[in-house]
Amino acid sequence: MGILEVKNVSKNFGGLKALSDVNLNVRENTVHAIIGPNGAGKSTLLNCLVGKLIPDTGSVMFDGQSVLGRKPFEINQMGISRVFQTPEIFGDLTVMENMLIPIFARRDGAFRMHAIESIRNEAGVIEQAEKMLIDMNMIDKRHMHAASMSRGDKRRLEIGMCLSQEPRLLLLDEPTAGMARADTNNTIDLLKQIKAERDITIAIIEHDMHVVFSLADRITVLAQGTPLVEDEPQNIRGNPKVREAYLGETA
Amino acid sequence: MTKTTVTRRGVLKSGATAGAGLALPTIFTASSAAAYMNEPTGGTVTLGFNVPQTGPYADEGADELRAYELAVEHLNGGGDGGMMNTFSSKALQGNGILGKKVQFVTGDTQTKSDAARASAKSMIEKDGAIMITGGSSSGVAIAVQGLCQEAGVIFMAGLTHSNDTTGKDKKANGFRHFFNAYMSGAALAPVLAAQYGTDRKAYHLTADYTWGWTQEESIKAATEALGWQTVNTVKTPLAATDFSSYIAPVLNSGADVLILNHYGGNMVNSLTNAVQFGLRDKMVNGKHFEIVVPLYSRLMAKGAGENVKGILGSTNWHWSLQDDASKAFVKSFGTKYGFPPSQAAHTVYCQTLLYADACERAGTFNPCGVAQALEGFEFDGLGNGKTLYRAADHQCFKDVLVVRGKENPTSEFDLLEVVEVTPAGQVTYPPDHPMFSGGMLGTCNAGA
Amino acid sequence: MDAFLLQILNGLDKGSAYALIALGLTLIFGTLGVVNFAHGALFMIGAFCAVTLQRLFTLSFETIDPTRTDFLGNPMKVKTPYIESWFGPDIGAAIIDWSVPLAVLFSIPIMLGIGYAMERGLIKHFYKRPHADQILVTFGLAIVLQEVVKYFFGANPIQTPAPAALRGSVDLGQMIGFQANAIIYPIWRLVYFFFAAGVIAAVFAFLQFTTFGMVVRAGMADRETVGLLGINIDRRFTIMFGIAAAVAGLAGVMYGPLNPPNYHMGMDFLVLSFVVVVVGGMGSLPGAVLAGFLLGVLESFASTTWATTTIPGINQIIIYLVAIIILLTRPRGLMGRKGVMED
Amino acid sequence: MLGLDKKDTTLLIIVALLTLGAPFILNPFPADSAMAQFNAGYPDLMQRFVIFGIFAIGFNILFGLTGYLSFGHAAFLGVGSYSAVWIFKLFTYNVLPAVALSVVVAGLFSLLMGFVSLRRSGIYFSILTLAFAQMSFALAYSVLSNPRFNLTNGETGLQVYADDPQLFHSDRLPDLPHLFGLSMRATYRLDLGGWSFDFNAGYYLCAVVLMAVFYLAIRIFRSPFGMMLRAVKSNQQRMNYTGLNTRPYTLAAFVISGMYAGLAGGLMAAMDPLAGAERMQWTASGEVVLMTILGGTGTLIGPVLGAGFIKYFENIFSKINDNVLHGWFGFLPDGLEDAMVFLVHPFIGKGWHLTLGILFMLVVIFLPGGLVEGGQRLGRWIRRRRGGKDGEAQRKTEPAE
Repeated sequence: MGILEVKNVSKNFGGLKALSDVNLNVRENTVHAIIGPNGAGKSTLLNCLVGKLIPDTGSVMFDGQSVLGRKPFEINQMGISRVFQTPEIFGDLTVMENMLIPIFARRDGAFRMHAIESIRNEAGVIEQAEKMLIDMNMIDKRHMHAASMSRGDKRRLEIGMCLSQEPRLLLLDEPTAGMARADTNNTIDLLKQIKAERDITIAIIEHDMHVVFSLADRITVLAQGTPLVEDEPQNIRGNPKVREAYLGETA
Repeated sequence: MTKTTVTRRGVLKSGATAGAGLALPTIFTASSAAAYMNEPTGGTVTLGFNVPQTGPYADEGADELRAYELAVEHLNGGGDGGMMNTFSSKALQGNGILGKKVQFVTGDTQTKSDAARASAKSMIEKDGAIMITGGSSSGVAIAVQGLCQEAGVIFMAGLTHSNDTTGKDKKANGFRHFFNAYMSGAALAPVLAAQYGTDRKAYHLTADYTWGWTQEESIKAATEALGWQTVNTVKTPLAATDFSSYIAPVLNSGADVLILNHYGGNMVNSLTNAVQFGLRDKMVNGKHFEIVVPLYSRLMAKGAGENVKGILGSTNWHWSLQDDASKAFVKSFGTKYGFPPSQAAHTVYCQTLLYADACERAGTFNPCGVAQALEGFEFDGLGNGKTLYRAADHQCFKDVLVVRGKENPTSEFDLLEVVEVTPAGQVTYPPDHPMFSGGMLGTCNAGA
Repeated sequence: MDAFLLQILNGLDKGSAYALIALGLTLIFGTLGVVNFAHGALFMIGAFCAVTLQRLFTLSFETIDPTRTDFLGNPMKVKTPYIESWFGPDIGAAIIDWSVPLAVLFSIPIMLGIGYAMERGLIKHFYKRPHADQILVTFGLAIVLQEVVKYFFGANPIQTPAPAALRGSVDLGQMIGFQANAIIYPIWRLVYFFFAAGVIAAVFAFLQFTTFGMVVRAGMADRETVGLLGINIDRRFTIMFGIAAAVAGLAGVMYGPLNPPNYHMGMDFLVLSFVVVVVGGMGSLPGAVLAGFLLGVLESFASTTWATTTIPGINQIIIYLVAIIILLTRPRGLMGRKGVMED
Repeated sequence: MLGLDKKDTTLLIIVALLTLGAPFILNPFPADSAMAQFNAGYPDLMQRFVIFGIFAIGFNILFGLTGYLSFGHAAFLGVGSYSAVWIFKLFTYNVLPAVALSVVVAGLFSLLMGFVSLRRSGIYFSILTLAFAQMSFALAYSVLSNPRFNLTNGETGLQVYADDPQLFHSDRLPDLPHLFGLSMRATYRLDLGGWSFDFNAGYYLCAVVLMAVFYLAIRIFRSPFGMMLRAVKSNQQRMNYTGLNTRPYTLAAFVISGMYAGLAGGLMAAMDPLAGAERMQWTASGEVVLMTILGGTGTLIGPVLGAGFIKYFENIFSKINDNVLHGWFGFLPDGLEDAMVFLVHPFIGKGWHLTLGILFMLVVIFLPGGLVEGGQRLGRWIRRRRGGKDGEAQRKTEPAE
């Protein structure tokens, strides 16, 4: 049994088939990469997992429960956190506040009217946030405005925010897109460290093969909205179907 | 609630008003020695002129202010004295009021009741105004009248035509010189019957708020009493700027008269639209189609331009009147400002003089004394013939003018011609007339 | 049936004014991303272009006519417009009579100039500022503009009549077989409708068929990309602002004979024009036109006796009711694009 | 103190001192001097400062924190006023139940309006609120004042008549809004030399309420809830993907600000028992938007400053007429006097709108953060000058070492 099971999912936009009959099985405590050329349907699939889109057919089960028809915040509360291609953080807030919000969300649920209590009195939450900032190696930036940080720092902050919720499944949408080599390597190291230290399942969409092969336990290759193969990294490298899909070679 | 309890409450209430002043040294107490609100102590007395200076009625407000300044000048002995020379009461000396030089402060009502009350309060609380006057709408007049009653100063209403001002919202401290919707109807109806016959079908367009409704009720009752039928009454939103969709169905309704119960910008636009739609060129039921505007004002008629030609309506006063008082007023206003005064200017000028005169006759500025002097006061020589300030409801009764848009104006001010001066007797009604029922005058409040 | 047609006509006529104002408003929003609360004031200034021209034409010299007296009993000063003494009374009177149509020509350069000055002098500095700041500064400007107009022209409405030849009404009903008096419609309202249709068509044609328009449309879709191509999009947008101002101004010039202009007519239209733009969809030109006519027609129908007796007060709230219903059922208005003005 | 950090406590103390000392602060000029025209320390205007301050503080909780720009908040103010006057009419002139009902009714009304409007964001939300408010205004002005079902008394405004039941009223009580017998109009005037100061019961009630709701606003700003609201403004997408439901947060903010508006409306009626429909018009909603932006959106003190600024102009500048001007410039030679009056004339009295419009533009062009930013800049400038001197002093001492 996988923690995330996608069965026969299809999604059409008007006449365009974005996904057809996709099956995917992400096993617990693994890193599962989804790769594929542009327009293969990777982002559509991801959006179907987090509630941004609803598939036309098929089912998406997380830990035995269907996520379909649930709103993004409900799916997050089930234990799925998402990291975006361009870091989505609270730019107008400080780094510390950015970190506090997911912890409050984890503790208090989707909504709580704690309008009178002062944040200063929430010692436990502050402690957790500080610990995560230390883990992310950005405790010295705690008073900075999040928007004024570098892209690498923003990415790290976003990952930290997601981790602070102790999700069971972390979804990463091209986490190194547009990054310099050094930043990419830092991110890979960070993810490796996370994988090593935590009980967490990671699903990652990625273009950069270097990233994929340094992290993934299993890989699904998507092309034209359908999964071509799902296998271990070493088997994917030589697979002719994958080469064809990526390079357009005829068989 | 039974009727008797209501009355009892009313009695209790007036008692309470008097009692409150004694029990608590409260309402605006300036110094405990003062006998009444804002008692003038120095050599001057301050009047508060509260007129619209911004918003759509700003031009009327400006004309009111001109008249107020003229009145103050005359009271203080300046200028040619204007209507002080023709006024039947000779109490005024030209040395201010009760020997105190008249000063004034001004405020902006913005034609909003909140803003009007705010500026009236500021004149009472900050500037020590002993009397408030002015305004260009009934909503404002009623709101400020209520305030003056509470505060204990005299209110001389400016332009307010709604029956309610001296009907269900009448107050002991408030007096109205202007005529009202009932009087418009009573004055107009006979003229309409004479001009257009008694077999007419009327279609009403009415501004959808308190004044519009009372105007419609009054003119409808007056015309129906003379045999007219009312085909339809349609309410138009106050905020409407274009009346085409209300005017368009009129021709097909079988009506042969259109009555526009509109004022200000509404009147200008609805009349313009009605003329545009060619209503005045049509024959319906074998009769020439006519339009009536019950309440006219020359300033607004100017906005409607050519469209007013031949259209009947009523007005409080017009500068072309040939009595000595009107001529004196037009002369002194015209000499000072270069154009003839509007009915708004005339009204507020009269009120300032009447207030001053009442103070002189009462020998005090105490609002209760002044009110007493004004109640039942009969006079002449202020441009409307013999005039009475009725004690029962503080409404002024005088001749009402029925006017018609002039076909061949000789100047830009010469827009209306007087068709008939309806004598006061014909527009007088009993104080308990159903259109004015409800509400109580209460007792006068001197504030301190 | 005839009542129905009559209200359709009324609706289209009201809609013409709404559509013209909303068109300019959404043009400014779509190109510059600026929420312009001074747009109503531009409409008002347009109307006062006609008033000004009328005043210029009637500039007069005074002669004293001792045979008549004025209201104070002094000898009457008779005013003769210069224009009548230059061109003779007939031609002079004709020119004055036709001052509103002539004002259309007079107003175009003025409105373009005002628009250009406004954009360069003020709006330009607010592209990157929050919408709230744009609202405040343009609202401030609107107040200043209307107060300046009030200072010179007063608060009362001023008649700007249509030329005598276009002043009356025609019996449209009789032309298509109804009985007499069934559908009477003022000529100038028909003129206004066709004029509006012409202006709208011209704006669309300009955007559709000229290179300039093509670049602007591309810029509306994606400003950065067009900027990357090395095209000076800013300058073009400035010109678009001028055009939007001119469209609002033209709507105002021609509106004068329908309802006499006053200094606050812009504010009266402001809320309504924003409702029209939003119902049409922010940044959508066809949407603005469609919504303008739609709301005009609905407003006309809501004011019929039948409607007001069915639902009392419907004529007061119809516009807002429609706006609420449309926004709740169609999140981005009738023809709005995703992601515009949602932050 | 009171669960606030040092900075917030200082702010609260400053606000308390300003409001309590307002009768002195706002009347800096002797009563019969020419400058007395600029005195604002009379009861009505002081009440207005504070009431609109409350309104703007509440509006800022919605707009400043969540970024949702409502053009309909005047409707809640109006509803609050109507509720209060109905209490006066039916039960008692005591202001406590009246104001309490205002808050409750405005809260319910804003819950309804917010529930629908918050389904959209951005300008679509603004237009929805505007549409609701304009509908409320139209209904209050005419439809709901028809003789058969008169809820609002239309143009004239809802007021207390002598034949209203007033079940719990008694002879001993003042015939005006009061707090357990203390009339809201009760004023004590202190004459000190040429100066005179008014201490008004109604004003001090409003001032106490202002301090309470200002304190509440600080608490909200510093709470996790306040942080969530700022997060909504910053990035709704991230909120959703962090497991937070933004709708209840924005709705709560909307209702809180609606209740603040209702409170302001109730107090307004308590100071002056009349409720007019034009309080609900969109221009009134626009006014609170302007107050907030002018003062400084998202700052605690800004909205109060903005409210004071606009109300001061409305009430003081509109009352300056040519007569007053001649008084001021009377010391000049005649020609010059007339010239000065001529120059200033367009901006005062009936021209106060013009002045206000120009000031809006100037503030927003040069002080994007509103008056608060102006204050901060001034503060920095002073500090820099002082710091500069210190620096100079240091440099001077250095060579000596």
